[in-house]
Amino acid sequence: MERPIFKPIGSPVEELDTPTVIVDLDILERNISTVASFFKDRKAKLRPRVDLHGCPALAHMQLAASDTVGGVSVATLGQAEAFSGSGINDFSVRGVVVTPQKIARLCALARHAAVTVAVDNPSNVADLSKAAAAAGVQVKVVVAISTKPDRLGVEPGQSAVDLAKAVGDSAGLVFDGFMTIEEKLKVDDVSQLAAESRGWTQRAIDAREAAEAAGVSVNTVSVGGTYNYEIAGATDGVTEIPAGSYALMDAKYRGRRDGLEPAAKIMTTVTSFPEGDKIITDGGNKAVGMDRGNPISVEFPEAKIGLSAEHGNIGLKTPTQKRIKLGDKMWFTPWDMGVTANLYDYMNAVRGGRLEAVWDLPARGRYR
Amino acid sequence: MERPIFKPIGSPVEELDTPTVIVDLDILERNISTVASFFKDRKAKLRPRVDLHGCPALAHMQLAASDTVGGVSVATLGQAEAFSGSGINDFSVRGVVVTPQKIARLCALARHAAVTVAVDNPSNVADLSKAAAAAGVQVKVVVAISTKPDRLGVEPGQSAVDLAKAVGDSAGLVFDGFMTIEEKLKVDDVSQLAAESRGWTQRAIDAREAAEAAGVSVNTVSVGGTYNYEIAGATDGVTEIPAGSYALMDAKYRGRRDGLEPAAKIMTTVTSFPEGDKIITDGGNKAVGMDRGNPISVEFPEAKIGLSAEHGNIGLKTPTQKRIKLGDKMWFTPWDMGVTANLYDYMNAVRGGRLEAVWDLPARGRYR
Amino acid sequence: MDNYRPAVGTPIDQLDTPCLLIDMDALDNNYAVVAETYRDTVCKMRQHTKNIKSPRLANMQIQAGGTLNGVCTAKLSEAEVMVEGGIIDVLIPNQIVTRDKIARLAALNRLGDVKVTVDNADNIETISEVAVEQGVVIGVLIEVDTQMNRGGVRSPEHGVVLAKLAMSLPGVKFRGVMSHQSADGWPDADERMRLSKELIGICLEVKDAIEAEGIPVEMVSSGETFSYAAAAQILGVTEVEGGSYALMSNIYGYLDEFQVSNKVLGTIVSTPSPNIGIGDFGMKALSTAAAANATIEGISGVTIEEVQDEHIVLRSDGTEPFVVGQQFMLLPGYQDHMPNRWDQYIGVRKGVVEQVLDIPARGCHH
Amino acid sequence: MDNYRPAVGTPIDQLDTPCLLIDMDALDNNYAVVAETYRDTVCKMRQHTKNIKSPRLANMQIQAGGTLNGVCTAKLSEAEVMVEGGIIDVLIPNQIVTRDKIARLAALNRLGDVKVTVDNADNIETISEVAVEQGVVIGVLIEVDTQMNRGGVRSPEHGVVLAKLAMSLPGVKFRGVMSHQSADGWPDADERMRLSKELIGICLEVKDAIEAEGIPVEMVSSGETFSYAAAAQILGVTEVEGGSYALMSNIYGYLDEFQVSNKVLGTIVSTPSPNIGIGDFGMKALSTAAAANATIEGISGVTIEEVQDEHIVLRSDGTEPFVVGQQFMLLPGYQDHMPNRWDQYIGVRKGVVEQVLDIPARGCHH
Repeated sequence: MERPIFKPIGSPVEELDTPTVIVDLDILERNISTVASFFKDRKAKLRPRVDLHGCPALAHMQLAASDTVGGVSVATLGQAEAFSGSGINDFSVRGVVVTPQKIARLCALARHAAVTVAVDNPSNVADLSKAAAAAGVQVKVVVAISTKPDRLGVEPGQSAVDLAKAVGDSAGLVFDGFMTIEEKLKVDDVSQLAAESRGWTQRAIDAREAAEAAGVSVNTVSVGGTYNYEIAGATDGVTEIPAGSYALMDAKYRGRRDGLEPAAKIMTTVTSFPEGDKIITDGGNKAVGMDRGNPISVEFPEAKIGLSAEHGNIGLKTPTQKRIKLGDKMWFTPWDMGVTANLYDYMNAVRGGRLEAVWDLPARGRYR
Repeated sequence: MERPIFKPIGSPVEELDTPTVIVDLDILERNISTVASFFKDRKAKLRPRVDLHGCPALAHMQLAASDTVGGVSVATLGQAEAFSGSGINDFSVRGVVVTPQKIARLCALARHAAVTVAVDNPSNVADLSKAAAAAGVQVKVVVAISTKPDRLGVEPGQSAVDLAKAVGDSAGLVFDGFMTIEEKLKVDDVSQLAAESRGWTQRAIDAREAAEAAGVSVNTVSVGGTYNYEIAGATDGVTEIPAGSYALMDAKYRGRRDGLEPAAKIMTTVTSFPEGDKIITDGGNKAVGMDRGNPISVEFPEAKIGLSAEHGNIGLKTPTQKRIKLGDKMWFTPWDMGVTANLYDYMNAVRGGRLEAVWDLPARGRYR
Repeated sequence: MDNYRPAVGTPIDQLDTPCLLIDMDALDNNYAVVAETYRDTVCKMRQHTKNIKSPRLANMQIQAGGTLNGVCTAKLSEAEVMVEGGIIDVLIPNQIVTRDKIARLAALNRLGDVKVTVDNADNIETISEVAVEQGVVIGVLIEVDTQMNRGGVRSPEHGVVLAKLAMSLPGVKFRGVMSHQSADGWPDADERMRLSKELIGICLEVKDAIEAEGIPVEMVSSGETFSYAAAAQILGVTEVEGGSYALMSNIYGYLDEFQVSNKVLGTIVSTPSPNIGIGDFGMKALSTAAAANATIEGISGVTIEEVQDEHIVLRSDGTEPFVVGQQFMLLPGYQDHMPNRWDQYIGVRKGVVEQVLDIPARGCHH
Repeated sequence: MDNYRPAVGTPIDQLDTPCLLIDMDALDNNYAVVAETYRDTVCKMRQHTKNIKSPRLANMQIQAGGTLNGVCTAKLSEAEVMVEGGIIDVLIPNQIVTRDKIARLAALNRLGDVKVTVDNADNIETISEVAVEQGVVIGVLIEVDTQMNRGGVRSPEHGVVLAKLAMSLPGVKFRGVMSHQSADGWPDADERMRLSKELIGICLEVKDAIEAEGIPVEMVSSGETFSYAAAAQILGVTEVEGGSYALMSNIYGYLDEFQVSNKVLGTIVSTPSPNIGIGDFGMKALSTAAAANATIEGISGVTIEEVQDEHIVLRSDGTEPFVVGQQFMLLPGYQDHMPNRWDQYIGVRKGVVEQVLDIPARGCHH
């Protein structure tokens, strides 16, 4: 567990123990409102993807903004269980659930919440049905449509229709529609990524049309994310967008998504200043995260950032003229906040430079 | 932290590691429904008192039952903070908040949730007003009416009216009404206790009438609990009942409250059986709790229960004819489950003898 | 749980209350008394961690001296916390009976020497089976009932039967005998000695009977805080399981060489009349046992009128009128339950925070 | 956080995946290698706990031998966890600069000997001030940059200035010098020795310069897992800060006396084509560094095709077709990040759970 020095509510942010996550509430609220206003009066609705932060307080803020489906999207059953303990009661699991242990957990959760799970395999459908029927619960099932060959899901053609029918014929299961399980691509150009993703959306739409042509009615088509929510959300036949990054935002989207800017940053402390062009901080890879790309320094956005496990290294092109003292704070915007949030047990919610709330992240580390 | 041996969802309850809290979901749901049905279509509404369990999953079940005020009652700000992280957004704090540290926390919480706090002192009103106005938040304030002399609160006469007016005239504060902060009395006879409590209710009603006579409008009168909810809830002028014990129930109310029975029990294991009239278990005072009275043995309801810190001792009147083996399970109904829940980090929710969910208790130990 | 970690150096009057304090000077005193008492004795202290639930506090006594570098714990999960806390020699003076738990006990014996007490032949056999399966040897002591009327053999004969059984089985190693008794409430040291001798004598009879069969008895673990001085002088006792002396309780005040070091810091939040002050914590933070015989420090002339669930009602004799916002400290009647209800100790010395100590074995019921 | 504590004795194939395993036999082997290597050397191992974040694992090496009975930690809060874990001799080879944190470091020095490295005069002065305020003495070592380009003095002259300053101030005690360098990626032991000598030589130059001023240098803390054998043979080095060797990583596979003991157990949840298997964990549970150079055990002929956030895509060469529900294990390319992302290790031996080990220093960023 994190063991920070406690600072009272109302403390100036610079007095907080570092390294730590700081969430600017004003920016967060603007981000949430930007996305909420897009979905206003649309057919497609938002389903906040909350595994990107693991924080029930934040999930409830996202759900309270209008025009969501009323539930959240998670990556694992363990995350759903954690959020279920915090009053969220509608989950869509972006994955398949195949082992007996997990199927038992899924059915137990289905007593307390609406649960949707994906399938891509007929024998899994049989296993789910048997367990759900025995438990006396109903599980909503979507057929996963792969984004390309050799990825999770099935092709949108006959096999998708067959699976849909198999679900529909199974006791304890309710066929709900189709879902793509999209991996974020390393494409810096959001518009290029959006263009590429139209293909994924189209596969889900194709599946919908094939199913409907076969007389199977389709309630849900879930595709896309923060990177393309306006496109996917405006596409006929799409019903929900599992977007999550929009709330805390990532450096990777910085300046590339209108009305959204980074609300979460990591505050670190200068621990060594051995040379004029090199600032060492207490926030290394384990605290700032760089699985998907390097963070951006707020004070020195052009600097080369090196993160060893426990140290941050801000490499300046030329020695700085600023007076740098040990103890000064240096801020970083993580490249991918979803990766970084998973390193912490809590986040500091700050407004106007003062601590306003401390939010626990009970879904952190719930990989099971 | 508790360090139990993990058992999968679906496990038979007898296989769970002991000592541990077992909540029978069928009974819990009946209890919640019993109380909800009383409040249906009444003017007075339920405000579930959730400090008696510290469990957001359970709090959300209580709120989802119809006819509550939409918020919960807590004893401390720390409990409100914990539940706030789990999507509860309306709190009534059954106490006064006087120190600068706590007033800062109160105002920060008021940005994220509706918060009601009690006052019994004009200078506290001034402190709260100053802080709320500076923070730009609104705090709802009730005047605490004491249940008898020398207890928290003021007399229902002129001093209550003066305090109500002072609140009404204070920036940042909204006068909301009156509250009694009732201590559970050690009265085994519920009807006698109910009779005594009519006096307390009357004091709050008196305060309401005095305030209204002075032209101050009163929104809330909050009195009573599980022991008298039907009486208090049917009394003219009462608007909310902060009842909580009804959900998990206590041995002290066993058979004394229609439609309510103990949903939470402690399961322990026989560790020694040295004599035929004495069974030793692994659940002592630290695990079963006896601050307000002795627990009842489920298997041997007439037995004399002795709890040292770490051992339970079931003293039979005569040697039992049952075959008792080491490892057998012995169940206890705590006298006061509110005390016992505070000893645990989680509860096992069970249905039909099988584990269905594990609920975290994040508000446990939040005395601050 | 709470996670309150005020910065080192914070003055007490700036703490957000209530908090569970440790007066570090008083704790140092208590630890020094034990170190001194057992400096030259054969018998040593085996501190009971049920009262502290913190390996850091246990390690402090080991460093101060007087111990056999080991502890005893009430529960198996508490023993795990202590082994993780670097303490290898652990005795669980309690019965571990389910196969699940015995398997966990066996695993723990790969990292330390974690002994357990037994009073039942079936239990010894199960321990033996599981230990053999796991390839470890688990030390067992025969528990003897001398007064408490809970676990323990009731006769030397039964003790001999169990010791022989333990000697005959693989995977278990017979280590000795153990008893717990309560000689508290006896301010007179001579009377405590007499009572301790009488009760511990019952345990020593079992020892003698086992030795008469030619079985060596390495450990005799008897004696507690109230008999800590007496037990050390009873020939044959090898170790004393003292727990209360570290943080102390008012009810053991007759042991005036020890000081109460565990206190609850509170704030007066209401003064409905000049001589009544209402404090910001109650029974949930204390326990009935802590509340009974509790006293108040920090405001003069104050007694406890009532302990409610979440508040405490104090009465002043008028010496020092109550003021809303002022702090006070409660000294518990009986301290043992408090570390099972709190998540941190705030260690203070000379009025400021010296260290924040987690209570990792809080809730270790298993 | 997760709280998964399967019963001791549970077969691996009944575990709910993914889980972070420790192969206890492999761990025992790694600890025995270190115990043997340093059995008769002056230089001893000071295990780095950043790779394990568990005092239980650190205490196991101390019991196995080869160490100076102490550890080093990356962060102050990690040091607290180790002191609470019974380990008194701790070095923090990192800079602690804020007054809040220095006060906490000072408090920790009441319970242990917790040293810190410095590279800046202002920092030494602040440590001195706070230590004097608190009445403790804090050991300091001069950090020397030999290769890493982060903290550390850049010249013997600067080292001498700081050592003299530390000698002149109350509340601090100059203890020695420390450096970290990276000689990994050199499978050739001779080349590792050459490079280690060259880089650690930079640190020894600072030592020599300080000693030339008549200041004794007690500690020279240099060397890591990849130089553990070399550093022990470099005259003047008193201790080695090895971390990776305990749980090991594929990229250090050239140190073939050590075995990879830290593995992620997963399950195949989908087989979109016969030679593709999709596993139930991804980058969040691993880190880029763990994923790079990772290998798969448990299913033959398998390579890693892609590591997504929550899934891993495996490709089979056809030797053993994938089956939905089958388990596999991932051996990390670089292990260090994983204990910072998981809450428990599941210790397994011969296919069954032997113990569940908490990771209490997970998230100890402070």
